[in-house]
Amino acid sequence: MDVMAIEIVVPAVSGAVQGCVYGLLGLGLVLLYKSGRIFNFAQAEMGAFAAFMTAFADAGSGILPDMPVWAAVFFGMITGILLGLLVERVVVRPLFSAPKVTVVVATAGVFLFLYAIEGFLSGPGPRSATRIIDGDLYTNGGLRITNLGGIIVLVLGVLAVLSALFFSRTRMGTAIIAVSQEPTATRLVGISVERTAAFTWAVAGLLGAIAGILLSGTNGVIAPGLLTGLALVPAFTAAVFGGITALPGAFVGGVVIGIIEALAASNIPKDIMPGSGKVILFGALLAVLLIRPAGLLGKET
Amino acid sequence: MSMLEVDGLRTGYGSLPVLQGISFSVEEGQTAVIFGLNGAGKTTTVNCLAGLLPVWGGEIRFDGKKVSGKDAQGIVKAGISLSPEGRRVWPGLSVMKNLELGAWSRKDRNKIDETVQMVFGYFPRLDERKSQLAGTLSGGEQQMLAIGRAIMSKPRLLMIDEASLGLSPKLAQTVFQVVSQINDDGTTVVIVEQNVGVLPYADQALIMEKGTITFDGRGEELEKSGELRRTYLGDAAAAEH
Amino acid sequence: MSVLEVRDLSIRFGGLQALEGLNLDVNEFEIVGLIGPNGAGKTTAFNCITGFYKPNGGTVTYRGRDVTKTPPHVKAAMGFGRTFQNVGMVKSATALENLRTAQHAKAGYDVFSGLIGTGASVRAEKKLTDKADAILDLLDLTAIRDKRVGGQSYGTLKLLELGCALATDPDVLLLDEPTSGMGPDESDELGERLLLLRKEFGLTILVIEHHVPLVLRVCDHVYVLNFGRLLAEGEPSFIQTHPEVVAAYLGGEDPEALAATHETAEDAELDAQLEARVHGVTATPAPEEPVAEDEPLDDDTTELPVAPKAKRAAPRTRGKTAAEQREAKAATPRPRRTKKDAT
Amino acid sequence: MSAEVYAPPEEAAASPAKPHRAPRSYGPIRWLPRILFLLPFVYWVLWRIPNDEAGAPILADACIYAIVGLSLNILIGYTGQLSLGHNGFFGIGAFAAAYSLTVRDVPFAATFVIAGLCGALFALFMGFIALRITGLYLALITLVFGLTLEESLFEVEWLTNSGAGQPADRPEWLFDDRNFFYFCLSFLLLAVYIDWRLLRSKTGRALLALKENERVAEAFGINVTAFKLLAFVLSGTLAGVAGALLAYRIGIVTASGLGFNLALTFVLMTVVGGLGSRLGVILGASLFASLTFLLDETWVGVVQTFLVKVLSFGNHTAEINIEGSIVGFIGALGLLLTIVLNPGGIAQQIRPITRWLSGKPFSLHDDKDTGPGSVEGSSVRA
Repeated sequence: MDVMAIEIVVPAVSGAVQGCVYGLLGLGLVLLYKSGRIFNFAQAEMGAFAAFMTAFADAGSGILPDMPVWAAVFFGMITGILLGLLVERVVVRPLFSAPKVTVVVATAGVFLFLYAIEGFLSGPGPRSATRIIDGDLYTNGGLRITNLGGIIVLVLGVLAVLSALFFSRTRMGTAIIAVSQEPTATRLVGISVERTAAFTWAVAGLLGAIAGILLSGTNGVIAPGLLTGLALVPAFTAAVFGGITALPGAFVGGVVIGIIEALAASNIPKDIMPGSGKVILFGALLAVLLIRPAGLLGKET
Repeated sequence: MSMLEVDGLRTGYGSLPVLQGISFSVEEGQTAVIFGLNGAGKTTTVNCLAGLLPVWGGEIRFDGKKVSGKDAQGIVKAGISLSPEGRRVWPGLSVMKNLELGAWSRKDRNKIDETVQMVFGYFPRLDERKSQLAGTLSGGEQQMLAIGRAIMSKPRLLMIDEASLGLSPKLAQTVFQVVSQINDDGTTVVIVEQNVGVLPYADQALIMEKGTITFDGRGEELEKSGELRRTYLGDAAAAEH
Repeated sequence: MSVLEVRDLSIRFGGLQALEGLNLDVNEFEIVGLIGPNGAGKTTAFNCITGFYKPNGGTVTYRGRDVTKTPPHVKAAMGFGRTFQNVGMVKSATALENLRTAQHAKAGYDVFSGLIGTGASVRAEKKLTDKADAILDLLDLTAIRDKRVGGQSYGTLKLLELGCALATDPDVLLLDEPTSGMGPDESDELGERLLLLRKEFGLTILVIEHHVPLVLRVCDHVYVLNFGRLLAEGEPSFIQTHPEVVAAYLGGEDPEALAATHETAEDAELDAQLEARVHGVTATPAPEEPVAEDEPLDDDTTELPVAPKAKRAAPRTRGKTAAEQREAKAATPRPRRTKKDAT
Repeated sequence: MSAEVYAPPEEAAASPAKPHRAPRSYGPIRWLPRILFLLPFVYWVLWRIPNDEAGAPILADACIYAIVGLSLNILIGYTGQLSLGHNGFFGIGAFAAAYSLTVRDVPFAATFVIAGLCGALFALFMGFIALRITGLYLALITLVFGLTLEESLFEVEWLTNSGAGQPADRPEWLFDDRNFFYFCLSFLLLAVYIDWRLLRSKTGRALLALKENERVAEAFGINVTAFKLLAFVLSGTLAGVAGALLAYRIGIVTASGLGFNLALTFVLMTVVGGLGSRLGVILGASLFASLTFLLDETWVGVVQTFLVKVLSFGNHTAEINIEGSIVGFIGALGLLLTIVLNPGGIAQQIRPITRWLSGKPFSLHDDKDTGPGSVEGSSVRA
């Protein structure tokens, strides 16, 4: 491979795979925004919590038995769902009539809470995360796609399509959109606003868990706050980029953001502009919000 | 026994009382109209009947059974439906989805389709626009959709809040006529209105002022009373006399 | 002299022509009424005149100056005082604080001397409080001086809002439905107040009002809007008998038929009975409906006019006029009711 | 809570024109029990703790945090603009002060001006963005702004002494931690004065009006754009100055510790203290600054035993990390409890006492005049 390809193609491909994780986290963010106009700042940390549980179950620490990998992953996903339900019941529901900004501060509180709990459970340093699968799918010179990377792309694609279908085809999906648009009218036709919200948060918890387990897997290690630091902002940017209410938009936005970030980080030297990936993300987010607030695929303004 | 009996109903927002023990009843098959100026407590009354506001005191009976204390879901199941003030259709959903969600409390798919056809019978305009997003409809069409959605749960008592708000007089008349038709087809109707044009369709008329009912009588009685028209409806023509 | 001159004002929202070619003149010391059915474009006209909307065409001239594109806060400082349809005040603040806030433009000190706390700024603050107290006194609202505005009844709020508009030291006062939420007696009282205020403060007033008797009594000139167009204008007595105006208000009813409804002695008797009934029930007045705390103050929601499209879309009224139908209904009671009467 | 914003105790005490609810007056004597009540606190905070070697730096931290809290309160509590990027303004102030002092040899006093100006400049930039982007999106963009600064500007070599951290040495007369605390306290008093003047002048009223309804504010003749920007500038200046104080407090400025968690801690202490309430915010900030100090060994021991015995999750290293997480845990718990159950924060809890201190009779019940909506109408929910 020539130099050009190594400088462009290699980071672009790895960026795209990384972007799929952003998209996966972004899916949960879009879901919660679409259903309740909520930005969930704890989304990444909810995933991280599930990833911790997976790692604990995998290694068999504390009261948890040593489980096989698939069981550990399943256990992590269940934790994610329960966590979503808990957050909805304890934090979001009491704030139903509060301004959305208050709810956002509360989700930031949930982040800090989970961060502290993870600190209690794991100690300050990083610990190894569960890798679902090892080995490479494709290697060619500097270019390398792992099996895990392949799974991430596949899972994101399937979930993006499934969730889009859920909103356009099912009664529950329609009801969730209805709640977000006119809660009063939704109550009046006999839909339980509480039940739809609980359902949404359960799904968001599951999506977060899947993203957390996969991302910590590619990362190899997991530590409190690590996932939030790594992926929350890119995931938000991806969600906004794709149009905050468009589910496939999170997919496209995630991949685009992943590639941009990887290219910037690998091509702009650190001594010229440190944190160039973050700066470009900030610029991109600002530009999208100022120029086209509905995002690339979004319809609403 | 009346179909709807409201007995000493008290309610309000937060800790501020609005309704101070109002009582009235509506007979089965009739059309009752609640008039009153802005802030008189009309919307509060129907919102409370629909289970959106808590009952502080008094009782609401529907078909002789107590329904006060039920939430909105329970009220819909009991057979009372409200088309709320400001229409509140779901702007991002199609007309068809709006109607289908209106039938959330019912399960039988075929019967729901039948009701959809019935709504389209009342409002042919909605049939033409059934795949359009509700937010792109005109004000009148949204009002039709809101009423249509309220019928979708097959209520025995239909309440409509501000049926004519923001509509042209002609369009308001059309809406009133369809409501009268719905009434003729066997549904009891309660309308909250500020428009005099609804009077010809009213069997019973109520006037509210400051959280109390100040008039309860037949529609014709109210119509003949020029004094009431002048005071409450700001009727320019009647003011001369 | 013409204080406010509106020429050929037009504005569109998406596909809706909310105002079309509106012409309007308000002369010095006049009270001018703006009436029309819901959705006629009255509040939209207000928003264009006070600078909240940028009109697509036409001009607004204030004392010879073109102010079409002047932003609202500058207009407020120039002497435009206004109220909103759904009460425009800082609801979490007390009545006194609202009245002080409203004097912002005429506070008499700049931001930095306020922050430093110079003697001049402290003295200026004292003056603001005195003026606020004077206004509270004038409107008989001293009792709620230190109470949160949000918990007050709608009628009180509308009155206090008028006070806030006065506190901005206006030259022209634009009032959007000042009597909504008030009973008939309070409305009459407000009419007297408006006449008094005009005299005392030398105000020119433009008022949107639904309570037609008030308009007829206090206004010098009335403009009638319908579907974003001027339907009629003139003196109240002229407007009152204008057939098109009556038709616009009463849904196409024949004014003659209306006038004929209570000519007989029987009706007069019925009136008396009804009135007795009304007074019997109203003996114990109840609090008025409060304004929901979180209710948006956006006053355009109800004012967005119906698209012309909607008019076409609606199925036409069946052949009869409403009055005919009414007669028919009275003559032959509806079938179901007969059934029930029999049982 | 909001009632405090509008009728602060100072005003209530000073204004005689309230005949309808004036308490029975005992003349100047009624102040005596109040002063006696306050004296121990004053003695404790101004003399006892500063003379303790470990106590003085924590009190200095409390002052610094309190200034940031007041700065955030101007934006969130008065103007209704949610900023999750205050670590950015704070950090830029810290770096600006350290850089100008150490590299550029700027006089000590002038570094505070530079820090304030830098904070104001960055805040102004954010303010222009806030004119176009509002609500949730503003919260998001400020958050990203803070994170971006942490990873980019705070890593720039010339500013950060090649990543080793920019030193910031106090002048000799401030070497003593006690003196430095009094130094910080004077800045806090200045900030309190500005905040007090703000609310008592037309500026504060303009901010509160535009927070609740921009159209009403405009109808009152308030230039919404200008006052929104002013709020950002004011807030940025205070945060920048507080950053400079922190630089001198620690002696060296590094990017670590100026990140996401700090931004959230700032918001958290302000909300827990009670948005819109000056005293509440100061108490909330002080609480967070001294949390590690307050939670001594026994506390940690109890929690540790509980976690080890009952949960023993992830205890494979037999070393559960309590100290590192306890502040975050209590802070997060406090925030969640405040938002969900007690939106008025600390300020609301101590209201009976503050009311009494302001000269009114003692009563556990809230002032009736604040109306039924005083909680619902509070700044957190408004």
